[in-house]
Amino acid sequence: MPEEREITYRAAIIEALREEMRADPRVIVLGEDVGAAGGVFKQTEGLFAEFGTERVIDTPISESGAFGIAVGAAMTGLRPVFEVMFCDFLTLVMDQLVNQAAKVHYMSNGLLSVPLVLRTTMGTGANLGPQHSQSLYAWTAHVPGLKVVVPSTAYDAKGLYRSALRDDNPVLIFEDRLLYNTKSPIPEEPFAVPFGRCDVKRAGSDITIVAVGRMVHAALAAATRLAEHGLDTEVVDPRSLVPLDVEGLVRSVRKTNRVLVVDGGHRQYGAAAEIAATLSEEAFDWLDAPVTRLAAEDVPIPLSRSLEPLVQPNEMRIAEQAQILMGR
Amino acid sequence: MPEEREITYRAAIIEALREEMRADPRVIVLGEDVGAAGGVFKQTEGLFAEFGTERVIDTPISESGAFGIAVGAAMTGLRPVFEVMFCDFLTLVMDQLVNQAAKVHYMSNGLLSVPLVLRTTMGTGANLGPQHSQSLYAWTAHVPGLKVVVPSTAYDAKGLYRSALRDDNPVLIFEDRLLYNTKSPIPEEPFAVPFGRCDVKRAGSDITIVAVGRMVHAALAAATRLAEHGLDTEVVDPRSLVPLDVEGLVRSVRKTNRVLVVDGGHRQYGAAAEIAATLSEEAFDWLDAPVTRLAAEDVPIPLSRSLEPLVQPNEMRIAEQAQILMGR
Amino acid sequence: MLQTDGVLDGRGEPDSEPGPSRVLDMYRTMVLIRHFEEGVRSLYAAGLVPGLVHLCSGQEAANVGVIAALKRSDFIASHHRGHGHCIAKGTPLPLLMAEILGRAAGISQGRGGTLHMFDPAVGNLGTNGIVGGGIPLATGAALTAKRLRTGQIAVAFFGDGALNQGLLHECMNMAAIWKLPVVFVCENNGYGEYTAIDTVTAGGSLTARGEVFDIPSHMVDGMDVLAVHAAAVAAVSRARAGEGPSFLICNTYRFSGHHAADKQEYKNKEEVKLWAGKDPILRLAGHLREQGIGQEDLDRMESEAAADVAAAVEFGKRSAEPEPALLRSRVYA
Amino acid sequence: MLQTDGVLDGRGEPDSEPGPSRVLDMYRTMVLIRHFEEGVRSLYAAGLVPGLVHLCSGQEAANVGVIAALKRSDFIASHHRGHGHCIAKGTPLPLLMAEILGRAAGISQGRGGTLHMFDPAVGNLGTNGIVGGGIPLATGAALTAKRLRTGQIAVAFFGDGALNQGLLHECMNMAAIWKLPVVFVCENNGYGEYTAIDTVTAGGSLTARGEVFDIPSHMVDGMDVLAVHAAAVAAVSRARAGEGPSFLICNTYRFSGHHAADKQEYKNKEEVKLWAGKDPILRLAGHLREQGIGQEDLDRMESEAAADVAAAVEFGKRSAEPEPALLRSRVYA
Ligand SMILES: Cc1ncc(C[n+]2csc(CCOP(=O)(O)OP(=O)(O)O)c2C)c(N)n1
Ligand SMILES: Cc1ncc(C[n+]2csc(CCOP(=O)(O)OP(=O)(O)O)c2C)c(N)n1
Ligand SMILES: [Mg+2]
Ligand SMILES: [Mg+2]
Repeated sequence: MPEEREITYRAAIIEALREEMRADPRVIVLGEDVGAAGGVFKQTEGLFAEFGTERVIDTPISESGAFGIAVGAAMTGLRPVFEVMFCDFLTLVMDQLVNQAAKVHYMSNGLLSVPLVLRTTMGTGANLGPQHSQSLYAWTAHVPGLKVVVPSTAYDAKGLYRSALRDDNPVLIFEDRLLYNTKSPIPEEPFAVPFGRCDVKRAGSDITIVAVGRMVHAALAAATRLAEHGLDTEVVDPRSLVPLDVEGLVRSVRKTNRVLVVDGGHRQYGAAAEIAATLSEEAFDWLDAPVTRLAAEDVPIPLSRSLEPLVQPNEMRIAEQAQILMGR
Repeated sequence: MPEEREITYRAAIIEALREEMRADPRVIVLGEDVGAAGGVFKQTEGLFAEFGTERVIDTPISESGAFGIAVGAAMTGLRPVFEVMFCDFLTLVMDQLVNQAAKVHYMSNGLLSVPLVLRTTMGTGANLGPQHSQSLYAWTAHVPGLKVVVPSTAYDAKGLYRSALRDDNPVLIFEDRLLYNTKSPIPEEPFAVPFGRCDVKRAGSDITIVAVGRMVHAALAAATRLAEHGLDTEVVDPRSLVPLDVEGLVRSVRKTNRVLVVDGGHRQYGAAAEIAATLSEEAFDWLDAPVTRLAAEDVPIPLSRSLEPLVQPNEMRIAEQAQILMGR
Repeated sequence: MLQTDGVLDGRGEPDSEPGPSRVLDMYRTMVLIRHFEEGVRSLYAAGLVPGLVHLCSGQEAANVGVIAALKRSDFIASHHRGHGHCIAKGTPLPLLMAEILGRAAGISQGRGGTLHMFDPAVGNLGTNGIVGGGIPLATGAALTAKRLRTGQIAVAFFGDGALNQGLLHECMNMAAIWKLPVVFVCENNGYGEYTAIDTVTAGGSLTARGEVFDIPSHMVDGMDVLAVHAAAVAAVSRARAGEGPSFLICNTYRFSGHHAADKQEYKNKEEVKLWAGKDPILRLAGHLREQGIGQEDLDRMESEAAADVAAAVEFGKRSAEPEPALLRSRVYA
Repeated sequence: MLQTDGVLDGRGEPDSEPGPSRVLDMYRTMVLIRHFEEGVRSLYAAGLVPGLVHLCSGQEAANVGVIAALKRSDFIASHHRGHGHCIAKGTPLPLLMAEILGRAAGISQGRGGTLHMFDPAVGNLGTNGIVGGGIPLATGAALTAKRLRTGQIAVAFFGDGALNQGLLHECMNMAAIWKLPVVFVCENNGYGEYTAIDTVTAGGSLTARGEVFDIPSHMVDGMDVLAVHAAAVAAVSRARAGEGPSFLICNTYRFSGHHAADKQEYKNKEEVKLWAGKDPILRLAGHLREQGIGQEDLDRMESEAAADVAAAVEFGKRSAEPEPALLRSRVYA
């Protein structure tokens, strides 16, 4: 096997953006400090130097208006990539996102479309407190007309970005900040990861863990731990929540007959509920135990170093929960 | 039995507001055209005449700011009732709702609280089109710190309002516009309906339909229809989504062993998913068939008279679905 | 719809003194809009219009004076009281009427109705159900035009109610710093629903709301289509020249209620009478007569408009309801 | 924290010429804030501060000049660079320092940290992680004060970055139409994160952003605490008298970076030097010496501040991490 280069999740995304910006002059990037500063998490670094102020645009702190402008630009011929620094601030763009972007194609009977990528960051782990640590993808996944993508690896991020940048719909990409420095082998050649295809990150036969975003890594670590106890865990990553690869998930459940859904968003009325409800319904006859959810605690996310790690699922709690589930 | 007066859902709410405004000078009402105009659905009629501009405040069309002001007022001693004319416009108050109101009590370690009612309207049925017909309670139910209430009858509305007005947390009340003219018998004396207690709207033994808001009435109609086919349907109304009366719902399922969840919000990542996932997990051993969801179609809601009625569940589709479920 | 094509008017130059053909064209279009709204009103009264409908009668000068300064390829974003914009920009009447009736032959096949009529073929980014919602769309269209150097410009129409949406201020600020070719047009009819503008709107000067961003801002008599047009031509030519945004406030009046069923009891009778006397169509008719246009010409335009609207009404009424299959199509591109 | 209580200053009258005791009090408080921020900086460097922290060194005159015009019972809503406000308003240093360290003894028991420090006992509605987020909270507090006739007033602090949030415009408009007792205070330090204000902010006059709502608006030298204070006293007395809102822009500078780890490479060296020369503490010290205050008095205040901060640091470091049970408590009241 030829040696493959490894690059970070951050670099993979920048690479995908760069390739597409070179290929298509309609692609522009907008956001706060995405330009000369290269993004507050360095997630647009280098783009400004190559593409300049015309295509890498620093906006004022005016999320509603700036995102609305991106929607208007998308309706008229550009393909904007708009960055919302923290997904906690999606609150500020919901109207333009939900009442305009998501519905324009439908309302206009297909005369218009909104080819736009909204990228944003999420997750705990840096002690940023209640207004900077949420993982709010469930909201956007509730809105017909939007696509919702949650890449868990650098490889997926690169490929999903390519799909997103070539999609004619508004696509949301949720990036866990703790993943930016994680690496995976990535081919030199551009490639796409299609939406709506889950990925078996680890094959196994005893139990299925469906995990989203960074939770995939916690699940993989838990799987290793569980293997020591003789448990063969399958870890499946939906990669896109909308569209959701129900068939792919059911396939795994038919094999293992047990499912744990692990989600970094809040549990109540969250994304895990959709996955759990769907599998409970679609795989009813194959289930040996109830589909169980492990998600973020239903509390505002505290800053303190001792409290914050209790909020999202981790390796330990996943392994524990899987064992309980095996015992049923 | 003494004859009880019947009043409408709209009148019941106004009565609850009036009683509480008389009892507590801290209660104020804010919104667009809630004053002299009496609300665009006449849902605040009479309050302005009795309580005047000081307590019934017409705001500019500035939802974000006006709602944020209500939050600040709630933090400092008032008990605002803020109206968002259509829940489609919740998009505009999400930041103040989610990042401030929902979290202030927690973030301040209990030093502050936000005793506030956000009332809003929802639902299809009046051909108001994609931006005026949504039922977006699932979003708010995903946010720890908020309570979410969906009254289905005039009686419940009156009693739930009383609880909401005396609650020290931000409480969202979703009112289906088609319910405003529906009546129920209502005692003269004030009464409260507590949150977190579901209500069995019709007792039955063959199947449980959990229905939310106006869907309760469609479910009751479906139950009558099903009775003709010899099916004894139980209809349970959660009344509040947060807190959710899981125990009460499970009780019903233990009896019937089959559940259909009927929800007027979109299906994907919606409120029905939480209820279905919870019951699938908590009542696993009592289920003879998969918990099934019937919710609004995952499309923007079209205006046309022939299309709009296809979006939300109705009596027919509920009855059909229940029969399919009985056949499993 | 307008037949002359905006600032070019055959001479390739912006001109605030429109030639006689354009003035007549504006008159014709205003009359068409008025008749159209009356057509909608009677359909509404007959129970044929699904939902609510907001008529723009009285505001025709603001609609047409601005749009007559545009090319067909220029963008507009309209609002909930937007039939006039759609007509002036050039969407065929039957497609609009059928859409308002929620029928399959409508421009959006009945998905959207009055609040959601889009026509990219003539640069129309839609009427809109969200107060202020179209403002960033037009601003974004201006960004596209500037970025892709298409020479197009964009107009954001909105009511006085939208003046208090923070979104407007955000968009004005960005349009100013990025020098976007966009014109912000406020159709100030004195009310937002049942609330008079001055009870909810601070500050003695509404033009100040644009000037604060160093955006040239003008208030014009919105019942005088020539005044509106002159101001619009100046703003459009500024935008076209790459000099950035402008702000225009057209003072006008809503002859109908907030929506077609509104009885308008909150309005003062004197006020209603005063504004009825300023009818922009009568005013322009007077001007045209002074210019030597014969009454028979005006009457002919009137009856042509009536006939066009009658045909559109007929078309709409005859159009089928959309097929159920439409429900699930075009959710995604 | 300030020891004299705002406008009363013992005489029950607003006064823009503060007596000597209040000037000394302001000096002491500014020095305290500077030391506090240095304390935080060293804790951050030592890896003890969870998350990010935004220091307000350089902005003390704006913090203190305004808050010295308030009563303890008056409200403030602060922002992400808000330690100075919390200190001036009167929350004990140890509670703040422990909170910044995310410890159980913090004012919020470590739930919120630097961005979420509330203290209703002194009218503080919190620092805030959302740019502009505190503005409606203060405006709402002013509504409460007016409605319940408590005589309180409220101050909304925000940075220049928040000038472009539509929320500000909405709140200013409502404060103006409802004549709310609120003062909008912009601490203009020239940057929002790594972006200079003029690249994102249109219009030659920032005070115009208040004037547009007929709100009296003033720009003051935010490095001169006496100038800030005079303007604040006038604004507060206006609010207290029921005359409505005011807007104050304090031009100041962020001596530190956006957050404690920011290397500030985007800043021009000349500019940094220029502003360093305007240090508000040195400036007031000079004034005090001119007024005959001895250097030994100033030195004493300095060392007292250092000692207070050292004690707060010690307290914070010694405080335990919050118990896990805290996680699930107080989600609901
Ligand atoms: C964001 C939002 N808030 C409220 C409404 C309800 N609403 C529809 S039209 C309207 C009044 C708009 O007034 P104005 O902008 O002056 O336009 P006009 O109706 O006078 O033409 C309101 C409040 C809405 N559609 N969108
Ligand atoms: C709504 C929102 N958008 C973006 C951010 C990220 N952010 C935090 S501070 C900041 C800059 C704020 O600048 P300014 O208001 O001038 O305050 P300063 O930091 O200069 O004191 C930004 C963009 C945020 N916290 N909230
Ligand atoms: Mg109006
Ligand atoms: Mg700043």
